[in-house]
Amino acid sequence: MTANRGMGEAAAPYTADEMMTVAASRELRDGAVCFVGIGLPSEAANLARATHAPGCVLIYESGTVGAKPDVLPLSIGDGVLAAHADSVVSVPEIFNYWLQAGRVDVGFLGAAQVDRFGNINTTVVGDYQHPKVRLPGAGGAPEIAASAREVIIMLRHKRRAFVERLSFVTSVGHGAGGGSRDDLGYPGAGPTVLITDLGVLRPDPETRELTLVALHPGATVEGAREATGWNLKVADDPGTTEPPTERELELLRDLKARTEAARGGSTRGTET
Amino acid sequence: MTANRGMGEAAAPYTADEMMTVAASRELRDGAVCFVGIGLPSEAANLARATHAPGCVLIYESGTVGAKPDVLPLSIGDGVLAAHADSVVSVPEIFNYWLQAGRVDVGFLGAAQVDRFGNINTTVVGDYQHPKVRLPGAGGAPEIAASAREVIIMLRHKRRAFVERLSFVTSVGHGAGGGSRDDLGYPGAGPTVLITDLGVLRPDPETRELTLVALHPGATVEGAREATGWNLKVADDPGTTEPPTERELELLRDLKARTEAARGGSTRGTET
Amino acid sequence: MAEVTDLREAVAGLVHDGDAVALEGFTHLIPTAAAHEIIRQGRKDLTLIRMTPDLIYDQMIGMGCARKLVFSWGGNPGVGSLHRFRDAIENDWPVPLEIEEHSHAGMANRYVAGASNLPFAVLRGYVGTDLPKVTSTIAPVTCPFTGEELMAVPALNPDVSIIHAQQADSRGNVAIWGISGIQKEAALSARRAIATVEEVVEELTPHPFQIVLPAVVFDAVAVEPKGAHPSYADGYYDRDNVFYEAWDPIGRDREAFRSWMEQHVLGTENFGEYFRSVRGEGMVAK
Amino acid sequence: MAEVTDLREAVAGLVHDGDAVALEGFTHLIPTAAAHEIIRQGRKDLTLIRMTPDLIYDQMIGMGCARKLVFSWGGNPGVGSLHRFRDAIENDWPVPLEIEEHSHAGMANRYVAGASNLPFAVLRGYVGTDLPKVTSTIAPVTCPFTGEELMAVPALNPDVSIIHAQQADSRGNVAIWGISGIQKEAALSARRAIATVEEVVEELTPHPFQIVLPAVVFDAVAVEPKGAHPSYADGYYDRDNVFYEAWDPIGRDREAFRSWMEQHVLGTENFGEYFRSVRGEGMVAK
Repeated sequence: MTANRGMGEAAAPYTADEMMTVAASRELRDGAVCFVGIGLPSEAANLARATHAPGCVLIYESGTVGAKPDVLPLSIGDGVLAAHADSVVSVPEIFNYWLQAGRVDVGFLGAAQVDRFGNINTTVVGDYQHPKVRLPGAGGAPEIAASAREVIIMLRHKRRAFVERLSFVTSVGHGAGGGSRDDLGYPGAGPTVLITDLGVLRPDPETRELTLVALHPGATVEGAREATGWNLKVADDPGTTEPPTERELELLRDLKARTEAARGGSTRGTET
Repeated sequence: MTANRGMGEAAAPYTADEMMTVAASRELRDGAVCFVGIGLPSEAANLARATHAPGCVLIYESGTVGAKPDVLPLSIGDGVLAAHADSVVSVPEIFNYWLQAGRVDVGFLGAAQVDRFGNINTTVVGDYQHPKVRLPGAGGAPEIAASAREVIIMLRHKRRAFVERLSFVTSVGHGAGGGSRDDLGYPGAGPTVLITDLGVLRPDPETRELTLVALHPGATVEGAREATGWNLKVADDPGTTEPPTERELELLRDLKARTEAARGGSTRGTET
Repeated sequence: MAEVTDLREAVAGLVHDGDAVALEGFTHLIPTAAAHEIIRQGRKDLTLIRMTPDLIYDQMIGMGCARKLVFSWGGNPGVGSLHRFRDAIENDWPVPLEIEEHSHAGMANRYVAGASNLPFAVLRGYVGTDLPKVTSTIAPVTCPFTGEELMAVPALNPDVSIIHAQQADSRGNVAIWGISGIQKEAALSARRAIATVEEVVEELTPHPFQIVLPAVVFDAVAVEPKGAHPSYADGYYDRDNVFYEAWDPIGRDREAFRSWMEQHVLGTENFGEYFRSVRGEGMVAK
Repeated sequence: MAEVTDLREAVAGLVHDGDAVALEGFTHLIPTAAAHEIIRQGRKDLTLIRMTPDLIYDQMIGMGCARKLVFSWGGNPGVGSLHRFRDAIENDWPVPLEIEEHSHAGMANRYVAGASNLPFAVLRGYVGTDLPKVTSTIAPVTCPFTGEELMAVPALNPDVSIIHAQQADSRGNVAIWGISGIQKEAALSARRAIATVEEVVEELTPHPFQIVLPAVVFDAVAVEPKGAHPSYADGYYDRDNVFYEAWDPIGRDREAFRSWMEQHVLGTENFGEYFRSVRGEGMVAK
C-alpha cells in the first residue's frame, strides 16, 4: 500500500492510491467503450463500472469485449474477463476491428515513465542495447495511445517516473507538443488527462504540455513539483479534487477485498 | 439429364453426365483437402467421399471445412454443409488462412467457357460493357485457380463452351501456355485435368495445352473434335475411361435421389 | 449501443437515398425483410454492396433502388440467372446500373480492410485475369521487405450494413451460429449497422460455430421472424428451394416482376404480412 | 492430418535445433508441458516467438534453449519481471539473447500475414515511437489508392507452433473456448503445428466463444492434462496465482533457478511427474 505521501499530517480516511483510483474512475463516462490495461487502470475502470458507469464496455487486449469481472484480473487474460463478457474475439480482431477501427472511446494506460507531453516509456531505462532496467515492453500500449479517441494515464507521482526525457518512447502522447501528434496521422486525440496520487494533469490546449490543474486533498504544488523531473507547469488556480465518497471507498475496498480473497490471500501488486 | 451424346447406339447403363462425375471423382485421392464448387464439382467430390476417399476434407467457400453433406447442397452455404463439418470459419478466413495459405490440395471447378490452356470464363459472353450473356461472375474461382495446389475442371463438352478465345479471363489456368503461368507468380500448379462428358484432357507437359488423353466408353475423337472450338490436340493413343462400377453408380444415384427427396422433388439443375 | 426498435424506423432513420448499403449473409441468413423495407420506403440511388447478389438485390435492382452494384457473384444459386440484374446490365432497365466487380477473396478482404480502418487490403490474385481491365479498384502493391508484388484492393466502408441473425440477447448482443460468412466484417466496416433477428432471448447459449457481435456494433436491432426467407436460419427454418425456383419465371418478366412486387411487397405493411401473402400463393415450401 | 501421439515423440520429430518456434496462449492455455519437453530434450539456438513471453520462455531462456526472442511484452503478469529474460538481455546469461521487439498489434498482424501466406501486414502504429529505431522489421508502405503512408511488418511463419487447447475430438479436431488469443493464427502460420490438449472426447460440444481448429492443421496432437499450468484452462482449472508469485524468487537467482529446473523439469520424465514434483513442494495452489 502506498504511504499517504504529500497528504499532510491529518491522516485521511483513505490512501493516496485510493484517491488516485477514485479520481481516475470519475473520468470514465457511462456507456463509454474503454480499452483497459491491467493494474491501476483496471481497478479504476471497474470502480467506475460499479459506481456511475454501469453501462461502460470494458475491453481487455486478450479479446474480451464488455468484460464484467467480479474480481480484479491479475492478468490480461484471466478467466473472469471472459466469463460474463458480451463477446470474446481473437487478438488480431481486438486490435484491428476494435482499437484500430476507432471503436474505443477511452484508452486507460499505466506507464513506467512519462514525459511532459504524455509520451510513455514501458521498454527500457538506460540504453536499449545495454539497459539499466529492462521493462516488459510495448504490449498493447502503442496502438491504444494511437487509436483510442482519448487516453487516460495513471501513474504514481515520482521523480524517476516523471522524467525530462524518456529513455525510450514506447507510446506516443502529444509527441513534441503543439500539433506534432496530428502530424503523425494518428486518429485518436491522445492523453486528455494524467491522474497521479497527488493530483490531476491535463494538456495545455495550445502547447499540449501536461499542466497540473487539480491537487488531491492534502497534496501541495510544492510536493508535486518535487516529484516531477521537469519544470512542472501549474494552472493559475489549481482546484482540489473532491475526496472519495463513502460509497466510492466502500465499493473500491470491497472490490479489492473480493479480489484478494479470490487470489488466495495474495497481496502482491497488480501493476504490470 | 444430358442425353448420351457421342456414346454410340448401344444404350449404356449410365448417362454421359454420370460417367463424367464418376471420372472426376476418381481424380480425388483420399485425404486430400479439396475446395469444392457447387454443382458437378460438389457431386463428384461427394461421390469420391462415398467411395474411395472417405478421408478427404471438403471445403466450401462459405467457410465449411471438412463438410460431410448427406445430400448435395443446392447453394454454397447450405445448412447440410455446416451440420457435420470439422469447423466453420468466416469467409475471409477460408480464402486467406486456407486457400491463399496453400492448405488446399485440389480445387474443383466448373466453368461456363474454357480455352485450350484451361483458362476459365464465368463473367460474360460478348463485350463486357454490353454483354450478350451476363454470367454470374468470379465468385471464388480466380483464387481457387491461383492457389490450390492443383485444379480439376469439369465441363460438358460443347463447342460454345470450349472456345478458341475467351470473352473474358475470369480465372487463370495455364495462361498463354508454356511457363506463362509461373511468370504470374501463382503458387498452385493450375489445372491438371479437365473432365468432360466425352473424355479426359490433361495439359501437355511442355506447352501446357490441354490434350485429349482418354475417351469415355462410346465417345470418339471425332465427336470430341466437333465439340471443341479449337483444333483439339489428341494424344497418340488415347485410352478409354473405365466405365462406372456398379457401386459407383449406385452410390451416385443414391446421393442424387436423397438430394431430390430433400429438396421436395425439385429436379432443377444444380450447376451455377 | 443497439436500440431494439422496429425495422421500419431503423430503415427510415439509418438508410438514406444515395447511401452505400451492404446487406450481407452468405447463402445463410440473407436479410430479406430489411431489403423489402428499403424497397417499401422507395430508397433511390443506392450503391448496393454484396458478395453474392441474389433474390434480394434482384428485387432492389428491379425496383430501381440502385445506381451501382459492387459484387463478386450474381446468380440465383442452384437455379440460374438473376434476370432483373441481367436486364439492368444488358438493357439499363429500369435504370442504368454501374457495376464494380471483384472476386470473393477481393470482396472479403475489402470488408476486412474496412473493418480494420485501413485504406486497402493485400492479396494474391487478379494477376493474369481480365478483372483489372474492367475494375479500377485493383492495383499492385510491393512488399517493403521482400520486393514481391501483390495486389491491393481498397477498403469497403458502407454507410450502412444490414445483417440477419438468429438471436439477440436482452442487452442487444447479436448471435450467429452455423455459417457466418462475411457478416462480422460487413457490420464492423460500416458507419451504421442494423441487425434483424429471429428472436430476442434473455441470455445467449452456445451453439456450434457461434459468433457474438456485441451490442455496441449496432445502431438498431429489430425482430423479424422468418426475416431471412427464402434463405435459411440454422435452428429456425430451412432454405426454401421451392421459392428460389418459383422466383425464376417471375424475375424473368418485367411485368410479372412489377405486379408481384406491387402485390406482395409494396402492398403489404411489413414482412409478416408479406410472408402470409406469398404463402397464400403457394410459393413457400411447407 | 493430426496424429494423436505422445508429446515426447512430437517434440522429438517436429522441433529441431535452430528452429523458429512459437508457443502461444494469451495468458489462457499457455503450453507449459510442451515448453518443458523442449527443455528436457535440450533444444538449442531456437528463435522463440511469443507475444507475451512469461514463465515458459523465462525457463527456456534460462536453460539456454534460445538465441533470439521475438516478442511484444515480457513480464510475469501481476508479479513483475521475468528475471531470466532480463539476465539474458542485461548480462548475456547463460548465452546472449538477440531480441526483436514489436507491439502486440504488430505481432498479431505478423501472425495474420503468416497465416494468410502474405509477406507483410499493414497497420496504423509505430510512427513517432522509438520501436522502428531498434527493430528493423518495421517499414513504411503507401496505399496505392489514397497515397496514405502506413506501417508494414513482415509475416511470421514459425517452423513449428505449439498451442494448448481444452479438447480434441476423435478425429483430431481441436477445440478452444474462452479466450483464444492468437492461437489460431499461430497454428495456421506455422510450417508444422502441435497441439497439446486436456483430453480427447468423442464429439466436441459447443462452449461459449469456442473455436475449432480442424485436424488437418496439426502434425501432432498430444494429451497433457494440466499441461497449461500455472496458466489456466477454462472448464478444467483456474490460473494458479500462487505459482506465478512463487516463481519470482526462483527466477531471480541463477543457482536457485538451475537447481529448481534440474530437480523438477530435467529430473522428471514427463509433465505428470513434474506436476507431482512441484505440488509436493507446495508451489501449487490447492
